Amino acid sequence: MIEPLDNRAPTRVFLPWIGFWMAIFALGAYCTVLCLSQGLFHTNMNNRFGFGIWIFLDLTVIALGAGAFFSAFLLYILKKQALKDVIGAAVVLGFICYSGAVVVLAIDVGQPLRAWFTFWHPNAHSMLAEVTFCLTLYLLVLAIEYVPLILKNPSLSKNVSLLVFEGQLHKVVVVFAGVGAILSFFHQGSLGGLYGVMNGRPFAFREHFFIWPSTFFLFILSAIAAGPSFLILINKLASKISKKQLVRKEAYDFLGRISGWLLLAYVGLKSVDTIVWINHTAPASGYSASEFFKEASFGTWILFAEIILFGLLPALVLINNRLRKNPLVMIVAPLLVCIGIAINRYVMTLQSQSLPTLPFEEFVLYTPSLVEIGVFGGMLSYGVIVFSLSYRYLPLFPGLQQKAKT
Amino acid sequence: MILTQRRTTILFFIIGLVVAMLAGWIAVPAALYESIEQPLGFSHVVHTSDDAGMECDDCHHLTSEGGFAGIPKIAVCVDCHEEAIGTSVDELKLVEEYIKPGREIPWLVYARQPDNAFFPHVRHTRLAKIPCEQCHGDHGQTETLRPLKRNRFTGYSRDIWGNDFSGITTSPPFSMKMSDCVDCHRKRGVRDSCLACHK
Amino acid sequence: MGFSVKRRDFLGLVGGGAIGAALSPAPWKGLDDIAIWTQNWSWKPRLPRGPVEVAFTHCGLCPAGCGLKVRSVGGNPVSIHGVPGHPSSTGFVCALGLAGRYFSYHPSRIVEPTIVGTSGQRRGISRKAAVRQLGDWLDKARSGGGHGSVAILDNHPGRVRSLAYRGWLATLDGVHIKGLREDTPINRLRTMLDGPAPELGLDIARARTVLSFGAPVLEGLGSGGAGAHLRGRSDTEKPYIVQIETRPSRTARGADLWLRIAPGTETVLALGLANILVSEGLYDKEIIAQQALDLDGPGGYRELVARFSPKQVSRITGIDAATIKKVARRFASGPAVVIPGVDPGGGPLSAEAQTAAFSLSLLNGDVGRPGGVVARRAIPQEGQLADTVELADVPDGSIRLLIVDGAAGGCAMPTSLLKRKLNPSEGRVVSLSPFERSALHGADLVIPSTTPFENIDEAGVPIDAPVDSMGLTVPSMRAPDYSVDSLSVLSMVAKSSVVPTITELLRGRSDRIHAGGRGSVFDPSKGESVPLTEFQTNGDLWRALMGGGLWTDTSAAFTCPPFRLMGANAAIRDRLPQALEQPSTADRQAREIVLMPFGWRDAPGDGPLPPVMAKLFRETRLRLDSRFATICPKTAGELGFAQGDKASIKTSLGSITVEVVLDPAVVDGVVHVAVGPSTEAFGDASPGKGDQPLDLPSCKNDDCWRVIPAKMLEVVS
Amino acid sequence: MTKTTPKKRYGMVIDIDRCDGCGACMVACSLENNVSVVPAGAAPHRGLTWIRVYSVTNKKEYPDSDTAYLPVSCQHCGNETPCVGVCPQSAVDVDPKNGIVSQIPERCMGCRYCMVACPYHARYFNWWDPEWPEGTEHLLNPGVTPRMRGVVEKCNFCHGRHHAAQERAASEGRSEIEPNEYQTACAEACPNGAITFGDLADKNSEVAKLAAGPESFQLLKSLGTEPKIYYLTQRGWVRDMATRTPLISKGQSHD
Repeated sequence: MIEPLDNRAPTRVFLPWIGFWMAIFALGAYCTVLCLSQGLFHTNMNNRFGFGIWIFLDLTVIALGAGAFFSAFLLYILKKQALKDVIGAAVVLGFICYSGAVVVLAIDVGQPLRAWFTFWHPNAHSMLAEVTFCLTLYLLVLAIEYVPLILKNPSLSKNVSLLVFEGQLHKVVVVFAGVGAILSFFHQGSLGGLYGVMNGRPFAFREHFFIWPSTFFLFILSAIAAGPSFLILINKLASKISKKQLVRKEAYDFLGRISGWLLLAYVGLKSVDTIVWINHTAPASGYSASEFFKEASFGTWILFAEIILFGLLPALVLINNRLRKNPLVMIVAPLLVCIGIAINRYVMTLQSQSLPTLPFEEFVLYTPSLVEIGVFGGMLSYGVIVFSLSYRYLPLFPGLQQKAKT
Repeated sequence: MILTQRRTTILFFIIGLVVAMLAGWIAVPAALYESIEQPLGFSHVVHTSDDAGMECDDCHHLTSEGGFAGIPKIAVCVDCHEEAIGTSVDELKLVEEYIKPGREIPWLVYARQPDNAFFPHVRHTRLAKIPCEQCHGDHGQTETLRPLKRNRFTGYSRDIWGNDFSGITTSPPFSMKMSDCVDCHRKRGVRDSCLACHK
Repeated sequence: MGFSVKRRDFLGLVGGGAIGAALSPAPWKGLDDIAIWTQNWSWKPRLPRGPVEVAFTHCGLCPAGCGLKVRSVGGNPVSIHGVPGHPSSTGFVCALGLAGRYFSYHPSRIVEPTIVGTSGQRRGISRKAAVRQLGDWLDKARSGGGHGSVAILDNHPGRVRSLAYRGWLATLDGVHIKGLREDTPINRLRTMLDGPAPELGLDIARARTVLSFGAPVLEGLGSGGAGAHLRGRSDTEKPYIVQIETRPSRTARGADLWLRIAPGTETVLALGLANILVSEGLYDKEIIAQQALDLDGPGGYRELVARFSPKQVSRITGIDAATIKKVARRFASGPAVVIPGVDPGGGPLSAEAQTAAFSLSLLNGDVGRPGGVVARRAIPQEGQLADTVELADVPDGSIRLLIVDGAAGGCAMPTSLLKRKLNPSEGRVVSLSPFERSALHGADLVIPSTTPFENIDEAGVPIDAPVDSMGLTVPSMRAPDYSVDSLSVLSMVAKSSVVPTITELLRGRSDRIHAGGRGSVFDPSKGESVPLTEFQTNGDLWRALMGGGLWTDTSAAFTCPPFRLMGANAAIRDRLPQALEQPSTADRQAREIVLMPFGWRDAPGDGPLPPVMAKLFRETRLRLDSRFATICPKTAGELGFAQGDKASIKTSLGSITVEVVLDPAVVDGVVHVAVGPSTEAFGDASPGKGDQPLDLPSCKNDDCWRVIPAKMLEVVS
Repeated sequence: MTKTTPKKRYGMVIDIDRCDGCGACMVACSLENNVSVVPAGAAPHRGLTWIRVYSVTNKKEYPDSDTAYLPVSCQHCGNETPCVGVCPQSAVDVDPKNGIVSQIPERCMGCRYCMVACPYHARYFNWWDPEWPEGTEHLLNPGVTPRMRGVVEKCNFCHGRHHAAQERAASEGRSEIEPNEYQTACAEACPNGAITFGDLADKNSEVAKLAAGPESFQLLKSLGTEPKIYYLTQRGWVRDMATRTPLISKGQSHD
């Protein structure tokens, strides 16, 4: 029997918490079964909205889950030891985000039983094929990175052979960190490329550098900017709920600083990209950018919100050493960063479909169905459950472990 | 002690390996395919013998639109078998159960492709001059009709996958999967799009 | 330590198993088979297999009778195509015709006779019991009433089947009622001729001008695709089409001139045009002088039309005087065809509007000249036939037993109109129909009949055919056992008389045509016609017809007999001047609107539609069905409605709920609602499914229900 | 097989001024290609219509009011075909011999990326298990396989007819089909003769002549996708609405 770590919440507290999320998860599972057994008519997607809330969710969690590969890269390759405290949580979060995204993707496609065709008959030109390959391989990497964590569970580590295995794994973790970084780099980019390559969608289409559209690079940059912020948020949230100091201040500070500078770089490049898009890319395709923001539901306000309010503002806050000392700022600013990235993914996914390309087609709005929201909730609860279990049974936070031992 | 332990482990490993391979090579194929008898016995040899003197395309011919008519309708059988020729069980069954009530014989087709495949026989036999035997084997020289082996799961005939369960066929009759079509097309320098063979 | 060893061994077993499995084809084959299963799972329909057979026939869905090439597999038609070069349809098939084969498997098909019990519930009975019941009612009707107590409503009159009906009815002193069709108005012209008149047709193809009062000229009126070919014709001699309609119909859009007329003012416009023809002396003076019986004198036509000055007419119709003059002069410049149209859903024009319209043809000397109204030579008929009348002319409450032939007529009729003709206490309706929708309108007994692709019949002679013709609807699929031909039903109940079978009747007509020796026969497989004289025996002709051939007659000269420009009917004559008493278009009261039902040419009122027609109604809104009301933004604004609002349209008989669709091209003060089955419930005949605007009008005039006073109210949810 | 056969480029010219919006093309197409019907109450934009007729009005009042009908199907883009590159598992390809853009439902996993990428909204997804009322499966066109739920489908220029024509030609010993042997169902069904189908690469064909004419234009030409469907109109407002011209000249970066 696997025992929880010594200083975790008692079962009478843990059970209702996990029970609540299990209930939501069950609801999500029911919605999943509906979609898989009867078809996607249970969603509110239609021929104009081939990508709905799920794709938005996938893109967002994958961007936020970028904390995993980026922290591993910083820690193991660039030897930024400040991240030692968060690497465990980062790996778990990454695993949750990626595995959740893969599962939702499987529900989202009409014929999941044939999804393996992508590996067997791939179209090398397709960004989605690239995404699928990298995503699957990186999920494998994450799983391998997750295993040592599991094996560190006290009851499991009693088993000598497993402990040896764990030690072996640990030696090659640098290799995995490197491989993971490359894979992630590509699939984050490909997710951006997904939109940027659509030469038939002037709203999404972007100028290319070599074979990659600008969104390829913007997505990478925004993901590695948002990942650390998301790590801050989740760790703070976990601290709040468990009422324990899980991560040292230096780690938060480092994450905040790196998030801020990367975000600043992103906002700068995004602004350049937007200006080029408005003045060159879109008009060259026959569309004036003003048409894109004609409707109130996707007005210019959304552009302002994405770049300034949820981009420039938190970036400037996070690069300020004094402001980062403020605990409230260290919650609000990362939150703004995460929302900003979510808005970016939302706009790319939904606004580009709302806008008709045919001049005589109408502007269409999309609201997700209850089933779609149910699956969304299921994915969220899956994350909470896995993270809670990992926190309860695995030494995610080495800092905390030390304290408990002393 | 350690040596013994390793040896038992290797033993278990080999047991697992062998059992799984036996299952994968023998048990699964046996379980996956069901064997269905043809409704009636039929000898191609008798029909193409000098006595009967029939040619292949007396029964298996092309239609006016160029399509392959496939297995003949009962009307073709009636031409000779209006009354029973001989006293074999199958002969009587043919006359009593099918010819007299005018019912079609529900023959099972070994080479039936799924609905989504378009295979123009005429292009292959007339333009590419590929002999029937290349795909169908020596079916025309058989004395009896073997049972149809049908995949319980997909409903496909075993002939599509080929007799070799590994899926590798090197000599005729070739299996008739898409990859087999593609291989042959490549060999002959025919490069086509998906729609050339899919409908 | 023992625990540890076991675990290792187990891991070894699992590892070996995994490697062994991976080295066998089973898992890969499994993966493959799972994918293949998704491509062929059992609930995906299997394609029909077998050799394709090609046959030719004619379409029996509407009077156009288009030539069809039918490709079948195993006795089921798998595709339908037009026949290029066909004399009347020239390769055209409409959407309904293409999909018509789906009628046989229509979800609303009736599979057993049903009767309304004493409790009002409909229940199934055996065919034997149904026939016995019909026999009882027949005896009762005959003993209780006199002439016309037994009647047959024939939605497809003019076939040999209709002659059999009339022959049977003659033995019962019954009447044959012609269902509403697009060629109904031409009978009005026949009543205006003094003396016996032959069958008449319109020579649209050679006309210089077509003056259409709301007829679907470009939407498939007459012989299949004729209207379409008018549009497609690039020669300068193609007719100039003037469409007089309230609605931006496809014909109105495509016409050379669209006169958007105020609702119900067609009589005024027609007499206004006559006013200009007469006052400017543009009419055919020679013919009028010789043949017109009522031009001059007190109460004469000249006096009548003098009152319809362009100014007056413009005030009432909403069409400016200059345009009216322009149209009149164009009309008089050559042979012209006037079509006082029957809208498939909106019904016919009033009798006086038809009379006024046809008076223009007579004034222009178009009756009997190419490009105008032409006569068809008749094939001799045999035997005693009962009268054939229009429903409007049947006295109220006179019918005790009405048998409805469920053939598709192409036009819808208000239920209330039919009901009024029945004897209030003893009137029974027996419907011989394949479908629930068309049968359920008040039928006491329903006996399922065949669909048009299952039975042999005569294809119609379209309104615009200048000559007579005969083509057969050769069955392209087997009729199910529960269905029965209408003549077989009659023969089962007939006691004293012998009802011939439909094949005998058709063969008889074929033989008479052969005996006549005129005309030519089109061979659809070759795409060419040969003279009838090349057919040695009557059997040769019959075989050609059964092979989908079409016999067409030769045309014959026809001299217009004397005629009355105002018709022979005194009541109609008296109503003509009253047309001027209508209020001007400017006087319309706010909140008062008129409902004008209309029908799509290939999706008419009563019958069901094949589900594939959902492409036009449900999956796109290329066409709107009865769930939508089209209204101009100005009127909608006055009434407080915006695009997409729900509204209740209320008349004295009831209300329907619709969604408002704004269209600036619609005339002010009118709301247009399509008539037809609800396309959200293809095939479903349960109450509330397919609300019919045609159930709303209170028919003041039996013959016209196209303008219905109504109110448009907000729907309180 | 002959390898020197000239490449064909099948395409269409649709005369908008001849289209009166009867919808026969939509019904004919659905029947030809076994396109199923979505259930009652289906939300808008969920239907399956390989060719869809849009009705567009100039929003003016009588007598200036005018309506144009634009049948839009897959445009069989000849350049930078937006859907082909995006498909992750090669379920979409362009036939190098004739330029027809295909969609293979059995290969498709239903990710719908191609639908998002298509600027002509000409691709349709099977949100439901296609249902055929009992008995009507006997009426399906044997030349086209019905789709299953969860896959994308679209116009393929009635490829079943291309197959049939090829089969007929082969039975006469020909490896190539004659131009008059192959026509799409929509072109055949159009009562007004608004749709002309043929080989654009054959300069003498009717379709090539019409496409080269001064009244022809392509939808969203500015995107550079080179559709093989051309439209004709003499009505200025229709042309102005249906075409877009690049607002600036295209830069080098578009490759």
